[in-house]
Amino acid sequence: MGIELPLLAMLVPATGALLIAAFGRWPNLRELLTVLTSVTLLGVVLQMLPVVLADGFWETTWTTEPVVLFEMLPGIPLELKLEPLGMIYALIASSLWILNSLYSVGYMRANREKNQTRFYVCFALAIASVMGIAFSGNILTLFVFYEALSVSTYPLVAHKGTPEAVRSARVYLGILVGTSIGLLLPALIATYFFTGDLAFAPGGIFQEALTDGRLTGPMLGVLFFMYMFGIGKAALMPMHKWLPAAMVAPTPVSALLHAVAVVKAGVFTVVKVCIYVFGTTSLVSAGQGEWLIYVAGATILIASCIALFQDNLKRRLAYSTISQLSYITIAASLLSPLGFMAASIHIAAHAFGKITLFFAAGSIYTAAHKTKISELDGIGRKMPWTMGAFAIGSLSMIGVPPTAGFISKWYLLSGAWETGYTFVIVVVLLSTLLNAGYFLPIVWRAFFRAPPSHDGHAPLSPQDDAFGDPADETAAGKPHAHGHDDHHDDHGEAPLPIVFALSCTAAGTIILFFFPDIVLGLAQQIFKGLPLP
Amino acid sequence: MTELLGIYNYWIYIILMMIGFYGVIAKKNLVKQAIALGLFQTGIFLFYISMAVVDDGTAPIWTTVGDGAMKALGPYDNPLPHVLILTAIVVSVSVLAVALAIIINIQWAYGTVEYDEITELEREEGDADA
Amino acid sequence: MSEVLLVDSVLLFLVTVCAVAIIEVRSLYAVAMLSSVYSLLMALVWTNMHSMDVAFTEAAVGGGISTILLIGTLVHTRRDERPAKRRLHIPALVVTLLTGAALIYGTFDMPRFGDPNATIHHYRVPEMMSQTVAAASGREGKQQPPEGYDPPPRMTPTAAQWAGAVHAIDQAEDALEKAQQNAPGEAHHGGEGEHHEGAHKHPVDDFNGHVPNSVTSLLAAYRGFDTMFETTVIFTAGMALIMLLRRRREEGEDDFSQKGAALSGQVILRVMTKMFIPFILVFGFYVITHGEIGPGGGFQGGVILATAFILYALLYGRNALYRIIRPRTLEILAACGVLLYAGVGVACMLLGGNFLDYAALNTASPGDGEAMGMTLVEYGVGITVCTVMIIIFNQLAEEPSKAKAS
Amino acid sequence: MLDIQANLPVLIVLTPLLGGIIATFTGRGVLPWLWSSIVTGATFALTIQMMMTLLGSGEPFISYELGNWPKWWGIEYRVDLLNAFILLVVAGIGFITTVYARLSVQDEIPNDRHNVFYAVWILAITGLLGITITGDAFNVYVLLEISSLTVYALIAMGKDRDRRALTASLRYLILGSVGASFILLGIGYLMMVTGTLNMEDMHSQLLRMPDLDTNRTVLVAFAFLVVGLSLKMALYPLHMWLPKAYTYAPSAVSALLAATATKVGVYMAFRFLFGIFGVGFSFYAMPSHFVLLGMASLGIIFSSLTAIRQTNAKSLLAYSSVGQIGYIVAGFSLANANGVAGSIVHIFNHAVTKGGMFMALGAIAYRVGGTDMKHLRGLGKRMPLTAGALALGGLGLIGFPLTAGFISKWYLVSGALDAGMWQLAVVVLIGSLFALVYVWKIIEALFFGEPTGRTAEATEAPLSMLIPIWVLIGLSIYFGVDTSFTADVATRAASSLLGGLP
Repeated sequence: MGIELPLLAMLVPATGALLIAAFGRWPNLRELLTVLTSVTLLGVVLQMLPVVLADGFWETTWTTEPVVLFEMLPGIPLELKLEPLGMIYALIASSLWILNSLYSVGYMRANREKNQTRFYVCFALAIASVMGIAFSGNILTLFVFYEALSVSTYPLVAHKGTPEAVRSARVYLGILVGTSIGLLLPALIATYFFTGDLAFAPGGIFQEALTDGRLTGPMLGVLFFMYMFGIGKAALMPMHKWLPAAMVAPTPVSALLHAVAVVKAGVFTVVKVCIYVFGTTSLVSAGQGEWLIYVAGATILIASCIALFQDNLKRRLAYSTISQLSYITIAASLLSPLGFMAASIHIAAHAFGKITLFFAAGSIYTAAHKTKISELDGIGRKMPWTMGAFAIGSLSMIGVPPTAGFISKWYLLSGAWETGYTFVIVVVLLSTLLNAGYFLPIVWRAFFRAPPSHDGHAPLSPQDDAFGDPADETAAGKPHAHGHDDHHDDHGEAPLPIVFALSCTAAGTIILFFFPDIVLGLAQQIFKGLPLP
Repeated sequence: MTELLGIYNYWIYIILMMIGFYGVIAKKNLVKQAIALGLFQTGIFLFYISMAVVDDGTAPIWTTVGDGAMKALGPYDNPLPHVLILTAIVVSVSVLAVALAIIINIQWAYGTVEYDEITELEREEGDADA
Repeated sequence: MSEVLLVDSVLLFLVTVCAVAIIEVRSLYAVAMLSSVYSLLMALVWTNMHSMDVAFTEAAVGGGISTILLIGTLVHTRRDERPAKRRLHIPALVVTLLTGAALIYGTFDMPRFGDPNATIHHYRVPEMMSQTVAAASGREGKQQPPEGYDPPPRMTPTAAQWAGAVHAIDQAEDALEKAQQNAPGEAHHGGEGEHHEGAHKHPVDDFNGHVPNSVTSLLAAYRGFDTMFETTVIFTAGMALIMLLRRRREEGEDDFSQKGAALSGQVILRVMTKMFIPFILVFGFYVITHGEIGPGGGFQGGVILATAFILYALLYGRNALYRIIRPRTLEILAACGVLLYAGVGVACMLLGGNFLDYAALNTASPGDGEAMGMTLVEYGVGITVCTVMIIIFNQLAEEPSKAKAS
Repeated sequence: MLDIQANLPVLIVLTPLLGGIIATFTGRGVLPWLWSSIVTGATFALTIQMMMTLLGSGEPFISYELGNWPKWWGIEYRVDLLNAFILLVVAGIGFITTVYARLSVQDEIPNDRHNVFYAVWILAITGLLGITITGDAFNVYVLLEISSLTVYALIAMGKDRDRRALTASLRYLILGSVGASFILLGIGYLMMVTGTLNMEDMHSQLLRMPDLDTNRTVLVAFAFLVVGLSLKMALYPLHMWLPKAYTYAPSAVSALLAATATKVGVYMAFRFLFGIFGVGFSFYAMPSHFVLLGMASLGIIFSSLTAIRQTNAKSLLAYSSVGQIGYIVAGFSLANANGVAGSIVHIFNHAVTKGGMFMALGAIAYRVGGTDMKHLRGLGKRMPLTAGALALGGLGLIGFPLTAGFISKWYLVSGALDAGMWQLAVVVLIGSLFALVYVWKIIEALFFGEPTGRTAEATEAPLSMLIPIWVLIGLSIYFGVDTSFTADVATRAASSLLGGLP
């Protein structure tokens, strides 16, 4: 029973997409459907949680038959499989999707975006492919949904349809698909060519080929290289350009997709490939793959430095994302159990933190129509909730307790210590400073700088009715009364759904610090699966 | 020497073919091209027929001898290539007919059958499109 | 060296000169005439190489039809070619020379001209020729010669040798018959079926199905299927011309809107032609029917018939022709020719044979079946060729539609 | 009574032949179209039956002797897995395009000659089927000429919409006839050295030749056949005829051509290179291995680059077709199981995808009056289904996973790796990247452009067009997901072609 659930997890958003498309003519119904779908999805995913967390998962569930969708190529089916790492990813994506749908409702309406139906449909499709990625049972399946994700998010990036939106969407798709077809696909085919197998296996699938000499160490290194750069979504430099480009998209897209779904799909794939395709042993024994640590490290530092000089808020967030992603990559490339744990935890931690930040950015844009950091002086007084959440998010990015970011950094450092890569430690410390360097000033500006003189009176703040009854308000999806206001300097908080969503994620960041059990549990589950050295 | 004499016939077919081929490539007048194409094909026919020839052979037509049975009196040329070429000739004339039909249409549409002038007109048209 | 070669060399020299002229002369009318001359020379070449049917066809097609086609075209287009910038087109020359060189290179391993030992003269064809049509379809039907059945000698035996060969074949046939009784033939669709066993049995010396003109027997029987498609090609060409050239006619508009013929003034011509046409027609039918005994056949005959009509049209105008045969009738006839051909084949299938298995037409005496089938298909070819030639002629004489006149 | 099962092979060709001829009697109005649909439908059914019979019989091939003459005296029809498959594709596409054709033909062809048009149309399909099914070298030539003649005429019928159709058609006629003559010449040389016209017989005769690899006649025959075939299948750089022909032909004709004509050319290459000369000679004794691979690779790269520069969607697709032919040729020139299987699969996949896309363009032309980028702009909103079909087909061209194109790419690349030619793998992937670029030109125009002119008030294409379009596009998706049929047939056909060679 627990085995058909992955399929269900894919079908729910897919059917959701169909329904949304069908009822696109009635906005309220459409957005109600979106929210309902997301909730259902979370329900399904939670169903799977115990199965994965159960002891002896590897002996029982893992070894039992996966869900084979089709015999796509002779001998290589399209198959789904439950697996802890994927579980983390799915859990985050599905839970954040709920908040994000609420947020989207507020945002899209407040900003009077066009083609909203297309937006929601593609969004649901994207989530469906995310589920496919999370539960893919072999690399081919993963690749298939990876591509599906690129395509289904393309319309979201190009959503505005303005020339520069289309242009950056072109960059987005060009890099993502280019890398995946140009590097990832051949890597896949080569893998199949050498091993005759594409199924994920804890500890990797290359040992045999290595032992009987079909595959030599250097070749393995080349393969590893192709995989790592082929996974463009991991935004490993120099394959990172698409992420800033994608920032033209409406904020909900940037928030869920380019802080959580898409980029996490990238690093998720990286980690998954490291653990289940290359495994700890083969790469280490082949002495390959160490370079990745340095590339990732470089990416962290360079991206952070670039972020320092970005004035556009979303761009700065984008570059911070790039550096944060490389945390995960670097953790995975330690090829040590602790490293893997750090990676999987950081996937979660960063997700919550970064989505909060993006929500905040979007909320600022909605309420104040400001995109530049230099314009944010004193905005914290008008939008205390937003900027408060923003502060929490930044702390998590920097890795200050009590935020989730701290845990992952902790594991990462200990993993680095264990494996003795001082380089990693140095990088982490440096980048922490940098993070602080490009996030704190924003918070400081927002709260302690005086707002531009010409807007006088106190902001009308929506707290009073913020707790009226968010559920039906947002579910019914009516734009909030105080929601939008065309005078830019005379504005209050963003519409309620937005505020609600970002408050929740901010809260999540902190909750995740105090109760990291689930994520840790899943991470340890991965740990259990690995063959003992 | 006899060696060469033995195959020179083939060379003549090659020469004919090549004359036609040259015409097809070099001539800018469409009607000329069509005719040259015909030459080109006749060359091939000549080759086929040449391969059918047998020393001292006669036409592959048998005569009725006394008891009403058909007998070939003495050697005769190989009829198979003849048959093939009959078909091929028919095909070539059909091609010629269609070619000429298209050429006439071109004349009606462009007012000329000179390749250069047509390309000139088409270039202008292309510029008009862009 | 055979005398073929000597005459050949002279003719081919002329042909080559003619070809060069065709390429170089700029007056297209002259070119049309030259190409007609070229074809006639070619016809001589074919005759000299003993391929009467090809010669006949070449004369009819090259000398007749193509010339009419060309002139019909020149009526529409400019009369002479525009002078080229360069006398010689270098790239074309290079390509041509290379291709030619390649071809010549290829000739070096060919059997010499007229070599009786060439593979083609003793591999399959002699076997085929040593068959009588009836025998082949009837009892040789579906088996390949068993092991140790050496094909009869190549095609230059003295009469005595030949008789011996035939005798050998008869023995082989008997051997085959036994083999057939013992071992059933390998799996074939259509090939199987009782009707071949016994149904076509007839005395070995029953040669009545055989046609003396082995070209025709190949054309209409062994490779009858090719010939059917050859007819289809002609038909296709006709349809293509109708499609491309027919003036747009609205519903009900008749075809009698053509100018009178150019030659209508020529009294002598008219009288003479009036006298000739019947003879031409008779000759045409003769050629079609006689194709099995001597050179000729459906195609040549059809062309000859067509020339009669075309001549008539030239002299009395197409309206006069249309009064005899309406264009629609022509189209239908053209289709019917091919249908007749294919129909014979289908009839054979309906009677339980393979497609175009004439022997099935008359199981009592397969030979007669053969004869009948071949005559019928020859007529099919004749009808289609004749009508399509007329169609082509008519279509080339069309004026541009008013719609496209702009 | 007529024994259909026994005469199946010949009926496959006979049905459209007779149907085509009878189509001339059908007069005006809807009748010609109706009749043609029935005829092509029947043909399709027969090919399905043929495939069934073959798979059922378990024999390597089914042979049919026309006129019941022994096959090396008369003409043989010979159906093995490969050409049964190609027959299925050709007849199927023929049927679907015919069903689709009605409106666009009404739109583009003067109504007083619809009967003739459909007659010629069906005869074209007949020719293609005949080439595919026959086992006799000369019969190939005759049917090749039938299909070519008809196609020249059909292309020229684009004249009323754009006079450049005429020059395109004439150029194709000249080049095509030269190619056909080369083929005729090659067949002649072969006949001279083998003394027979039956392909199988030729093969055995050639194998009996002691000096096969050095015999200059055979060598030249091979060279000329390869050149002629390359012309017919528009292998770069002998593709000059194709783009204009596809661009200016009537929409339905472009769809039919793009889906079938070149494919049959490729099939002929299979027959001649593998069937007559044999793998050993064609790919090991001869350098064709590298020549063809080189040409194919150049074709993939350059034609894709040219496609990117096109402003007319039809000619863009036409150039992409040249590139796709490159893939197919590259596949079989690898002469290993995966490569050949890949090229067979790609014949099918590309036929389906391109057919669907050209039909979609036809529908657009029907509604908007043109297929220039400016016509396509913003159609995503006006004609969502058509545009969607076009987009999905485009993904197929790129070789996106879950589309049929991906499967072929997979096989091709694995074939290249098997042969140790990673360069080819690179070329294939670069090709897909270029495909990404030119397909995205279309997609951006469709979905993110602002409609202008007739596009602005265009409405969704009529159902009679949408259904055939989506049938093909649906197939291209379906066979990208579940490849059991195509892949199985292709691999088996490949192994039989290679005659047990690795």
